Amino acid sequence: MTPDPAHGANSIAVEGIDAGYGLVRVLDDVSLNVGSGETVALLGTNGNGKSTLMKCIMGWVRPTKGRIVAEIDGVRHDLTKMATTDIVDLGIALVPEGRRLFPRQTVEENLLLGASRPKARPHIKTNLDFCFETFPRLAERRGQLAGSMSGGEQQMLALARALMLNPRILLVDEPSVGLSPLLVGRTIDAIKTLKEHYKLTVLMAEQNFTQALRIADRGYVIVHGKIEFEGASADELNNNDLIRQFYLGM
Amino acid sequence: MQFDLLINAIIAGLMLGGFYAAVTAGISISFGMLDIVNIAHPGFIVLGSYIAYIVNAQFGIDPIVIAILALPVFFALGTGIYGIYFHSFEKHGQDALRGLAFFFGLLFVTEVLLILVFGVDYRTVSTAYVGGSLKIGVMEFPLRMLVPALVSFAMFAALQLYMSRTFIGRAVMAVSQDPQALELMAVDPTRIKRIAFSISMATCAMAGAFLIVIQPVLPSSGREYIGRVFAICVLGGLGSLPGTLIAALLIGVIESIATTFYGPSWAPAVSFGLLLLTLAVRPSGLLGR
Amino acid sequence: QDTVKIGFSQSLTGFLSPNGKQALLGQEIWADRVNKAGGLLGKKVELKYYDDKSQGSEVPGIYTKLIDVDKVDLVVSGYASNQIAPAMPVVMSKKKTFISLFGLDINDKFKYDKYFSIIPTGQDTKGSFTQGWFDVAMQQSPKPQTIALTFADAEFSQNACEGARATAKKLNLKIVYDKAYPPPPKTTDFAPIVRAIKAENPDLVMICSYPLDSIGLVLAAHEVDLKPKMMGGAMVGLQATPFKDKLKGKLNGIVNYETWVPDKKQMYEGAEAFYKEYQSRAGAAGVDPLGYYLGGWGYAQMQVLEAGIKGAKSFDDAKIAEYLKKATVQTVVGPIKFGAKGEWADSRMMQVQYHSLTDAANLETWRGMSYQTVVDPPSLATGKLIYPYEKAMK
Amino acid sequence: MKAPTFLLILTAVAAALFMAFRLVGNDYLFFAGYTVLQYVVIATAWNILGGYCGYVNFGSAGFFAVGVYSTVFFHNIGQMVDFQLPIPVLIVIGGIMSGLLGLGMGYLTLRLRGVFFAIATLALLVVIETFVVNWSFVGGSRGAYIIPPSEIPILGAFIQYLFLLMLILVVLSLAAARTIERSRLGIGFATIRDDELAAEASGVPTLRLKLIATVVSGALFGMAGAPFPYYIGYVEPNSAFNLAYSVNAIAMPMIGGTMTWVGPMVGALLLSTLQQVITVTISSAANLLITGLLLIGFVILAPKGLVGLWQSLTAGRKQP
Amino acid sequence: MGQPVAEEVIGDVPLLAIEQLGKRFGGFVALDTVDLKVPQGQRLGLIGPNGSGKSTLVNCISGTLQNETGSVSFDGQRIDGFPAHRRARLGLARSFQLPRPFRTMTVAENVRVPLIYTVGARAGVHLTQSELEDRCMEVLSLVALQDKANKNPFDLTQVEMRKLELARAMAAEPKLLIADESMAGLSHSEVEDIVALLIRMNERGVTIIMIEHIMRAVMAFSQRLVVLVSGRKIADGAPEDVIKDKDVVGAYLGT
Ligand SMILES: Nc1ncnc2c1ncn2[C@@H]1O[C@H](COP(=O)(O)OP(=O)(O)OP(=O)(O)O)[C@@H](O)[C@H]1O
Ligand SMILES: Nc1ncnc2c1ncn2[C@@H]1O[C@H](COP(=O)(O)OP(=O)(O)OP(=O)(O)O)[C@@H](O)[C@H]1O
Ligand SMILES: CC(C)C[C@H](N)C(=O)O
Ligand SMILES: [Mg+2]
Ligand SMILES: [Mg+2]
Repeated sequence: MTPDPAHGANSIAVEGIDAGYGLVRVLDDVSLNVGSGETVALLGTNGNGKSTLMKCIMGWVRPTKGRIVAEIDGVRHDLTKMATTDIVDLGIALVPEGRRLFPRQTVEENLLLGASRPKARPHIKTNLDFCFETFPRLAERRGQLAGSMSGGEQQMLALARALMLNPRILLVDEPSVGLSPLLVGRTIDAIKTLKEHYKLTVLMAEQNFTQALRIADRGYVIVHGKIEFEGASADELNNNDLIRQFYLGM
Repeated sequence: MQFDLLINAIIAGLMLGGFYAAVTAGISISFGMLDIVNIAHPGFIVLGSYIAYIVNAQFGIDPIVIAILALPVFFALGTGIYGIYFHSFEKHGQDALRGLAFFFGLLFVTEVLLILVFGVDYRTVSTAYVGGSLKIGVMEFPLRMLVPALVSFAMFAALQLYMSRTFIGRAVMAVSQDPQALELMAVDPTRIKRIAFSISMATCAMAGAFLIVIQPVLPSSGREYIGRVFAICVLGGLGSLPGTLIAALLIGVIESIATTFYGPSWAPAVSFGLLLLTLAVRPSGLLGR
Repeated sequence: QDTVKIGFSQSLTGFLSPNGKQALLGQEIWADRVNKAGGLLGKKVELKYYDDKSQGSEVPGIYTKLIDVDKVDLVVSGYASNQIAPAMPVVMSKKKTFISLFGLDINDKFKYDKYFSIIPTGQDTKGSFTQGWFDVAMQQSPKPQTIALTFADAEFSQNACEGARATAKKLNLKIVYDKAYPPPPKTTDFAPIVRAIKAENPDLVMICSYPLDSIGLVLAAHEVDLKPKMMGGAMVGLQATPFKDKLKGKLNGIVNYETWVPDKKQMYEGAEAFYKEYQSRAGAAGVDPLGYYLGGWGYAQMQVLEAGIKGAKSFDDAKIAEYLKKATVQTVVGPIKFGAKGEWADSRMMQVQYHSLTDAANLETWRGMSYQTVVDPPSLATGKLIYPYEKAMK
Repeated sequence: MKAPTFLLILTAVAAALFMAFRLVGNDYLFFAGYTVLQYVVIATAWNILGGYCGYVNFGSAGFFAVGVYSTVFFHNIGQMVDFQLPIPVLIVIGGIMSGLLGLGMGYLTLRLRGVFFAIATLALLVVIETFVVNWSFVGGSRGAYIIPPSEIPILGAFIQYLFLLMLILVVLSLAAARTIERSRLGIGFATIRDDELAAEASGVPTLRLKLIATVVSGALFGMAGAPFPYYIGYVEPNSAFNLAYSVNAIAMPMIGGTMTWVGPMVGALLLSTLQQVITVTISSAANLLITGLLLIGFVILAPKGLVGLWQSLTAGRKQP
Repeated sequence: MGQPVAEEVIGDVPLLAIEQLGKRFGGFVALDTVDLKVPQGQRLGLIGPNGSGKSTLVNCISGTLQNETGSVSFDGQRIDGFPAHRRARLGLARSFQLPRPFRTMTVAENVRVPLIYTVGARAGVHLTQSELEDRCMEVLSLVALQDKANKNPFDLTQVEMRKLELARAMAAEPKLLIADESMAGLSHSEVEDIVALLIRMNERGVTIIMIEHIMRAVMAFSQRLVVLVSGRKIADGAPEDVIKDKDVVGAYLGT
């Protein structure tokens, strides 16, 4: 079952933003873009600003400079001043850092909450079926409280919940956090499956660059709030010295 | 004979519990689901009683019908109060203690307004079912208790359906756990809280009507319910309507049995002792998640 | 100075306020009348009162303020026991004459020689609330054998029940149920209590209750079909018009204490005029429309003070007290003569039975005697008891 | 200022106050003053647990009442053996009783956080009240008469004696609150209010400190309650377990400010004086209305209480 | 790089000995029979993927959480079951991964808490007010926060907040200091400062366990490296060897 096909391009462009918390500036003139149908990796170790960038796109953190533009089904929207709920309503979904599930709600309730977006409501059944098909574990545990599930299961749930929104663009913030190496691989694979099924545009923040690059078309490396490197392909990133330096401390 | 007594004690307890449940329903939403310590809730229940009284006295309409007609009024009142609460407290980060003081103040103000408008006398309503009672075998159902209890059960069923089957309802249950994450579901958490708080206030119209059907009401009647209402809510488990209902029925039945067989004097200690015990053993309450 | 100030606290808010405000209206009507007639010993009367919020803890401060700051010349009490007792130490230390309103047996502990009690309980304060009730009950046949006692956990009802218990024992009635209950809103549903009583199948049911529980118990008795041979006793609240209006036909058969009724025999001097005025002002004051329970008594309380002043020809507390100890004062609720401890020399507590009420009952009904018979004391009786209870229920 | 100096100054102020009151020579001042002072002690007591440690006690009236009823109990015993303990001794006993209750409550409920703790204290209040209502030795629901002597040697009117005792209690409790606040104990309390986990990791024995707080706070409540039977002359559960104590105990520190010993005192002086004044000027529901509006107004407009308002006014505008 | 110290080399009683430690959350096994002995004076690096149980291990050692199985011994004494504050007094200090300052206190007061309740509570120690002040400023200057002594924690930047977190742990004059990701978000030079600081403390005899994702810092600091994956210890030894370990590369660095 394929949900309704994308009617036009879905892309995001971040144009020279500065952002931070209080007096602390975290992002410094960051620009990046994610083309329609692409999977782009945003690489960087802890605290370099990946999540902050995600929050800027979602309207949780307001950039002090620059702007963020998204194209949804071929229509351009300036996200810079929009409310988070409106951004989500356009069809941009975020799987946030720390998953942010509703721990005292069941798996199914969490999923249905994902479908709160008005445009997703007509597709609840097909989306739910697809989620359960892709993550059979969730089907087994649909009545369990989300907070009592293991990290891997929670990550699946977070992904599935985002898909219940029926998004055009999916942002994923560190899907590998808290997962065993095996699960990391599986989760990354799942993102790929979902992307293909829903014809999504994906921006994925990751520390685990080896895993990330398995599915990324290309990527950016962010260091201390600056885009230090832009790799036009996974290979280009794989063989970069800068990355070896940051990741392995050599 | 003893058996009759027991059966009827349980029935009376269930009906009493139904009433307690109605009184607690709103708290279960505002305090249990939204983390808003609305200590003024019983005060608004009394306001509901007075509205039932005044309309009943003027037009002779049944108090419960009046309550249903008054639902939008209380809903709107809730929207207004939440607006003040939100702008004064919630927006600047949670401060439960100050919110508590705010609602304390509100409780007094409501009480005084009732005194100023209606005077200090006891108020009552007249309805067909006060005094009558339904008998099935040895079982007796005083209509004065039965009607409120049944309407209360219906109200709970409706609330529970709303909370579990609608998008807004589900969001209400989740909002206190992570309001920001709700935004990621395209849901405005403030709007959800406003709606939920307004619903919780709307229950005051119903509970108020029940209260005045069951007994005469004074402007200060609400105060005495504060303890019981929060006790039931916590006993049932925060945020769980079924839990609240069960706890209310449990307290009702325990009080009724204690009253029938051991003398009523100790009934309050029994129910609040039970609460203390529950908190010591299972701090999340009976059906707490 | 050409005014005389009379000070008191009154429950104008809180749970006692329905009665407190009613008494206040009586007191104010008295002051107006006196002033219209030129005042007391040539001085205009000024009432100085504060709201005690039905809380005893406010009372000591209020009376010291009245005496020390407002320099009132005389004090009287507000309504009722719980506000009278806390005033006593202050009043005693200032050596003021104190005329109290509806306090039950207060001076038993204080033994104050300038205390005068306005409540028709007589010397046996606790017993007289229910003595007449037992008297009529024991005259009936078949003679009752067993009794159930139920009472609110509160000072008045405990005391009244203590009196009833003693009387019951004296009469060799078997006590089959004897339990207190916490007054509302701590108790919401009275059916379990009534059912437990019914299970004991008593001949008599003696209830010592406060307004809310009175209502709750009467309704529950009907719902549960409790039909002893006689029921009632010391139920506070049934005397108030709003409650009568609430219960209507469900009052039928109940025998309960009463302090004044608009019977010909009790139309004492000034009564008619007073109640007329009271009733014309009740609406504006937002109190009981008839004022039979406390309006008249608040007025009478002040009449006693008035008599004291006039009798002593002075505003001096000691002289007033001296005079009141000996005098018989005529009031709108009848002649009052004080005995030991400042209580009445003789009880004039009545027992009244309600009957023939239908849902059509309204203010006009309550205004008269058609629905109630004074069954005790014999001197005030207006008819015979309908016995057993069930016969009067229709 | 060192603690002894502070105590000295406070005592001097108290003594001056007392003498000034005597000069005016009107008993009402003492009656009204007693109530105000009683609330200063109550607000201070609440603040030790609520303001310093962040544990909200809803059941203040219960602790107060235990002090009240401990006096009634010993008074009644005294009636039997014909020997009355002097009131200062009764105050100490009341303090011990309520302190013990605090200890018990602490053990039972201190593992509960936030609102659960608050609800538990409320439940405890009801349980104690039911117990008292059913305990006929202390009068049960019917109440007990404690007839105070009207005169006392040297001082004259008995109320002056009660006032003086309460004044001493105020001095002691303020000194205690201030000492705690500035001592290592106070720092420990503050860490509990801020972050219990971090406090433990920094070596703060949180459970023990919380127990100390419940005991000290409870004892002060009890001491405030112990002379009450002599003040009112007739005690019944409704006046001893009055909701007003629980409400004012929270409202006064909230209005004054919960972070320092000054806040509860200022809040109590202000609110309680206002309540006294209103009672004797506008004899109506206005009292409640004003308490209510003040509470609402203050929590909205002066979130840190009067003390906080004062501090931010004197400190000038901080940088954004 | 310091010389590798393998466990077998240790003769004396280790300062910290963890045996068969287990901890679950509901059904989720966060720590699965972990063994670890840390000799006096060692600088130990602890790494592992997110969620591998590092913080949980710290919590179990410091008493913030109680372990369910196994034992924790410190300085020759079984300490599991001890409340956290007792462990702190024995000389076990930790910083929190997410800074948890005391919100209503100044920076200096924050540091004073462990001075009073840990150092001051040890037998035979009595700190006068001025000693307290001196030590407090001393600790603050170690992390270069002396100028912010009278600021509220909320006026600090994230980086300064982390330094405060570390200062508070150091103030307790611990025998063992556990620094849980104290450097996330710090700049290069700041990371170097902190590493140097930790090494200095170590030279004064403090045993240190450092949890870190920044490999540069880990390599510069550690004498020994332990890797935790899914609640299990998968490698333990000299840092150079450990990072070459196949399992480690696979699990942590990703392949
Ligand atoms: N709410 C906040 N307030 C203040 N500072 C913050 C806040 N959130 C993040 N920071 C700081 O901003 C910087 C960048 O954080 P961010 O979360 O964007 O990094 P990240 O690359 O996503 O790292 P991680 O791998 O830890 O998720 C860090 O120094 C962090 O401490
Ligand atoms: N209180 C808790 N309740 C339930 N699960 C918990 C709790 N604390 C930790 N966990 C879970 O235990 C696992 C280990 O967590 P821990 O914090 O120890 O990881 P970590 O190795 O420190 O990771 P990170 O590098 O992200 O700090 C995680 O899956 C976490 O979700
Ligand atoms: C009924 C009255 C005579 C007694 C009054 N209710 C009291 O509390 O004393
Ligand atoms: Mg991140
Ligand atoms: Mg960690």
